[in-house]
Amino acid sequence: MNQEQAALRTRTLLWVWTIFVIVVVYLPVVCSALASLTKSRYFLFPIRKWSFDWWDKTMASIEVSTLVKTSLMLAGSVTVLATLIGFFGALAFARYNWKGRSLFQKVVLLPIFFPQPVLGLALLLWFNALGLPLSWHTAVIAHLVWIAPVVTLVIAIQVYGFDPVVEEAAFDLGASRLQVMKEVTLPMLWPGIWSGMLFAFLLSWGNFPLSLYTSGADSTVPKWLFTKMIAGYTPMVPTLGTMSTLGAALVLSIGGVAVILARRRSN
Amino acid sequence: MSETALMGESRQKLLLDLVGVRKTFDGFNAVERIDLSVMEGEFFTIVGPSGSGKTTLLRMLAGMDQPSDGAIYLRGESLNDMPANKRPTCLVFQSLALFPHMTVGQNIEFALKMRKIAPAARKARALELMRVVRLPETYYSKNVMKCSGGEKQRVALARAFAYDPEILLFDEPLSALDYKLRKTLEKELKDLHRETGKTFIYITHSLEEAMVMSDRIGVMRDGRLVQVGTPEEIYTKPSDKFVSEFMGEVNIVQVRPDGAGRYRSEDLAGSFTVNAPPSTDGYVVIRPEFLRFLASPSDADNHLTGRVHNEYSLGSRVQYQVRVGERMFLVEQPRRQSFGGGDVTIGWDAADAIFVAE
Amino acid sequence: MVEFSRRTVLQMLGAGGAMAAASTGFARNAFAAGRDKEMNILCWEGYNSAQVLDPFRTEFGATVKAESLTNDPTMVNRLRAGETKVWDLINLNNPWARKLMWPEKLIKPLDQEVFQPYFAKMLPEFKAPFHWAMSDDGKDLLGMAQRFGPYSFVVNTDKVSRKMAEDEGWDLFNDKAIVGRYGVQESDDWNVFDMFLVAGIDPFKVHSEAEMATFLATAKRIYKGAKLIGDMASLNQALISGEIDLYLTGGTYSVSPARADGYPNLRGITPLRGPMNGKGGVMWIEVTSTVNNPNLSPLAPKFLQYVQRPEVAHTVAFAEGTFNPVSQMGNPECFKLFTKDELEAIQWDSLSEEMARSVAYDIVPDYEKALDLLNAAKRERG
Amino acid sequence: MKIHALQIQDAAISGTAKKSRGPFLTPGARCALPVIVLLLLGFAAPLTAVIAYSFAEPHSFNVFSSFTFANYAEIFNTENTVWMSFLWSLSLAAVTVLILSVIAYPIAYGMVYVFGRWSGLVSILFVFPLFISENVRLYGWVLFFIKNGVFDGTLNLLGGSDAPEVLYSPGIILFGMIYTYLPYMLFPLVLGLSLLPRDVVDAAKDLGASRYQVWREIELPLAMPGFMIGLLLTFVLAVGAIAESKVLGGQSVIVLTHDIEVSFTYAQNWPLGSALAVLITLITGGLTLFMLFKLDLDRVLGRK
Repeated sequence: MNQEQAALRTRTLLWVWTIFVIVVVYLPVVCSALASLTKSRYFLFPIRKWSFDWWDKTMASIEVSTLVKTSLMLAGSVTVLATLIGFFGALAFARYNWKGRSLFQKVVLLPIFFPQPVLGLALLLWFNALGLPLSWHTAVIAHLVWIAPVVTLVIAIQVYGFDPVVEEAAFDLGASRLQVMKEVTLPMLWPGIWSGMLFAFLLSWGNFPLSLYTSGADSTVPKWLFTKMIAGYTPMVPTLGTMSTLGAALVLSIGGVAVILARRRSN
Repeated sequence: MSETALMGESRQKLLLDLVGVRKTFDGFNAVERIDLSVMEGEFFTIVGPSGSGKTTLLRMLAGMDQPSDGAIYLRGESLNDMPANKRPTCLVFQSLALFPHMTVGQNIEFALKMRKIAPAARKARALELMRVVRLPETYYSKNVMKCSGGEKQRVALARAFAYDPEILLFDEPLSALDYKLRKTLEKELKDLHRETGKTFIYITHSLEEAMVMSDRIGVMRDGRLVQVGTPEEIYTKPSDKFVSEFMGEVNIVQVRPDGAGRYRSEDLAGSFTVNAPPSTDGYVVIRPEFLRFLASPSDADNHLTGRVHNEYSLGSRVQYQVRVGERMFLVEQPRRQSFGGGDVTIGWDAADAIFVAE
Repeated sequence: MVEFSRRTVLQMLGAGGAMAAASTGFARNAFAAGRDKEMNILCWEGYNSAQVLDPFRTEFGATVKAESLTNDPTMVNRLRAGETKVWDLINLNNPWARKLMWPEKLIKPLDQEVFQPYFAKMLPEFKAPFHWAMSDDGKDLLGMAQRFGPYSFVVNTDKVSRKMAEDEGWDLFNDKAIVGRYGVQESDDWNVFDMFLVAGIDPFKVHSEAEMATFLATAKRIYKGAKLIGDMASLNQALISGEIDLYLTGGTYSVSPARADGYPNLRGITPLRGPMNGKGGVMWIEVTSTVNNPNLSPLAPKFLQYVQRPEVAHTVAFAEGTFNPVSQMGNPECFKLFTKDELEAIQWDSLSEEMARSVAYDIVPDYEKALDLLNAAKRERG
Repeated sequence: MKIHALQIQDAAISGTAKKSRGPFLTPGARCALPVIVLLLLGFAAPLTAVIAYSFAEPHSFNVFSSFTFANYAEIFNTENTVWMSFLWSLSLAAVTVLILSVIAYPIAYGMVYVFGRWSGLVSILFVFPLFISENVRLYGWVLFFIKNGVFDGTLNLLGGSDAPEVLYSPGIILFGMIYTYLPYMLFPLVLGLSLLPRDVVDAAKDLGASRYQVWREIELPLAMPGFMIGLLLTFVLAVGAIAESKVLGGQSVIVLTHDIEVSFTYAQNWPLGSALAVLITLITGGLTLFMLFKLDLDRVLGRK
């Protein structure tokens, strides 16, 4: 039974380590939530006076609702566009064998492997050279540059598991190219597309370095958090941060359920 | 049951002894209380359909899975606590599990490298083994993933031999190959077994494969060993309906004693005689080659009347489907015969039929 | 997962199209149309707060966007880089308007008939001739003044007494005893002043090489001995937590929120004396100007009038992040809105004497070189 | 051979469906077009703009209208200490990558081999922080580690002892980077390890390899493509890190991105900042291209 014990020990160690790291990962998120529940502006622990004041204030603020609206519009637009672009990108990445494919695969990945503050600055300079006024519209483009490749990759992984022969069979059975896409290709790739959308939305929602340089006067939630954090800090910062985290968690769980359902249906 | 099989070969030395070996996965018994002994130098094959637990049994022998219960002894010493990398066993995987990032030579030398044997000695041994498994020397530095199916098979074999195990374990290594190559390799394996004198434990779902190569065969079903014996014994004396069915296409008739030493079937007219039957319900099993067309009903101990439904050429023989009432019987003949549209009589002798219990 | 109106989708598709069409000037027109319900402010923290903007939004039915940056050079540079098309109002320390943005045509003058009268109601220091709100030739009114304050350094008076701090002034930072006990605000234009001041040199003049060398040596020493370089919020948090006892570059603007939160022991200090014609403190006066936007929002001047209202001025003074005196406190109607605690938070008791001990924020003639040295000094921390 | 067959099949589909259009672009190229246009306009062009700016007169906005090497001369000037920032950024990134691989490897191993049906949940727990703004999480650490913060406060409550001082040091910057980039190392590693057939590991063990030998000879080389992606991704992102130094580290060391930022802000010198950005791009871009061209992406992502 020695071996069994050794295996058990390894399993236990792996679990302990993983759970430890997960706890560490969420520790600051919890600290942030604590800071939103204190009455005073500066944080001392243990908290002397607990209060929901900052939550009330944050909820009531037009400022914050504007931020949330801007962030939602930004993330929503990025989701739609990135999924559209990424879907076709994924087909080019994994489905078709074409002359430039190998090069394409590498080029698509480049923006992911690129320091985001530098990318944000580069886009700022470029928009500036074009004389394009900065707003959340320009931030959409900036986010797309980074997120569309991520979505391409996410969907591509699904496309790899997809046998193109099925398309051929549908074609052979008299479906038009559009029908093949609608009846065969799309339904089979749904789980990947959903995951891609989820990633697009959440990554855009949480992005800071790209928004910082490219959204101009339109502040997003992360950008506002940053500016308030360095000057004008109030516990509204951790409050909105915690709200944003909870919102992302909600989207993730709803989206996650959708992905699971889509996967179940496609099986 | 293995006790009886052992008697005739008592001169051979006992190598491996399994006592009450059981394996449970999440409450499901993959292998149930197996007792089995394997002799030194034996080619022992475990046959069974997929899901019968044979791979699990093999992995326990290799040390990759631990028995939930029971013990495995090698020459009387328990192997239970010995990890795979210390056991004198070596498994040839169904997937072959070749190391894709290594050359043929590196694959073969792997075990030697693990023992920190000097490169020159390793290479010499690898080349020697490549000769044994009939791989050209030029393959030494070839990328293993660029080899054909049969070549990969030989690399996997050589790699296992290099470990110099006492027992070689094979997990359906030939199942992915085409028929002709499989046949060739079956014979080569048998030759290698004789040349090396090592103990082979081989699992397969193909009885044909088992028959060709094995000294003894164990048949597994639902985690149990249902019969252990020589190919001849398994073939001629299957212990139950499952074993007989597993042996290939056979005619099976469910029967019950009629009290007068003969047996009667519900859905067939007439009664049958069987040699040495117990007085219980059971099945009469008749191989297609033992069934024949009769000129008159008295030409055989038992007979039935039906119509020829279909005929197939098997190359060396011809197989006929004969419909008797609602049932279909298979008859094999060395030569083609032509029948009119009318009734035919088929029959068999009592000595050619086997009676098995449920 | 997100509700989309058709318009939103069209807008965002427009963004893609706009990019391609940008060079043809299409975008400029597209974005220029109909700005009477929107306004963008580039400002220091305060004007971007919900308390100030939300009532304005409600009253004027306007979409107001505000971005706060914590230093003047960046904001000026954003306009220089071409963002005059984006912003309607810019809020900076006064010399930038007069000395840089006006000559570079980045801002527009205000209608003097409308805005002059407001100055009459301000605190005495802000009454005519208010040269810091005017162009150098005295002809154009470049912006409106509101917030101001002394800005030198902040101490925890439980650890370093106010008297000692004011008395020793910048020399405090030459004392080895405080190594590892102080922070430096990440506010490099102000830090340039402060390093000069610690070195005993007047920052607002052209410097000799020897003075620059002293400056560098001082900067290196100050940075090396600093516990942290950080933003206002981090420094206040560190001060309250006890990580540090004092920090460089700070004053009412930075410390008032902490004072208001129940830490009156933290205090902005203005040295009694120093190398600037005997004065030791630096103070700032913000001026908010209308940007030379080709399509300036008509709301911009309205906002400038809006913040002059006594109750709004009070809100500006006590916007959520930083609390400051405002020039409108000269108007009794405005002043009466300030509670005792609020006056305490902005150190009203010593405000006028501190202002009297300070010179105004100005542009350092050899700022670029000094900044390079400052950054070099910072790098040697690690 | 397989590729050939697929091409024929594609040609067949497009040929019949779009006969009138002619073979202007293959279906693959057509699908790639939106991404390519996006990357040309949103990635290649901005990079060109940065390069152009890096050759503009210092402190000016005369992009495309002036050309000078002054910015690069400034950076390579022997008196300029910006090399220290390069050194800090690169070495912090290198150490981050090393430590991360040690932290993430066991987790990735567990997710692939041990956690079974729980590994889905585990991966969601590790993905999720990516969607929370980095600033918020890092500030959370300040609240944890600061004097009278969560850690110190808890220790005081429990036993009266003070927590060690860790904030505002290079060590905490490293910690912050490790913290932030963990998922970027973890998931490529999971991808890499799942490329590795279970049988092959068993075979190696069976052939007498010890646990360490299995790891060195089999696991590591076979998981290498994923490992490489993880190393590259975390390194490149860590080189561009700035928030860790600012929020947690009290700028106890100055990282390269900070210098770039100062050029764009306090220094009002976009051309110099651009030149620094070009140099950082050369380093990370060169590394990325080199690695990407060594990898067989079809194998890594498609698990073929």
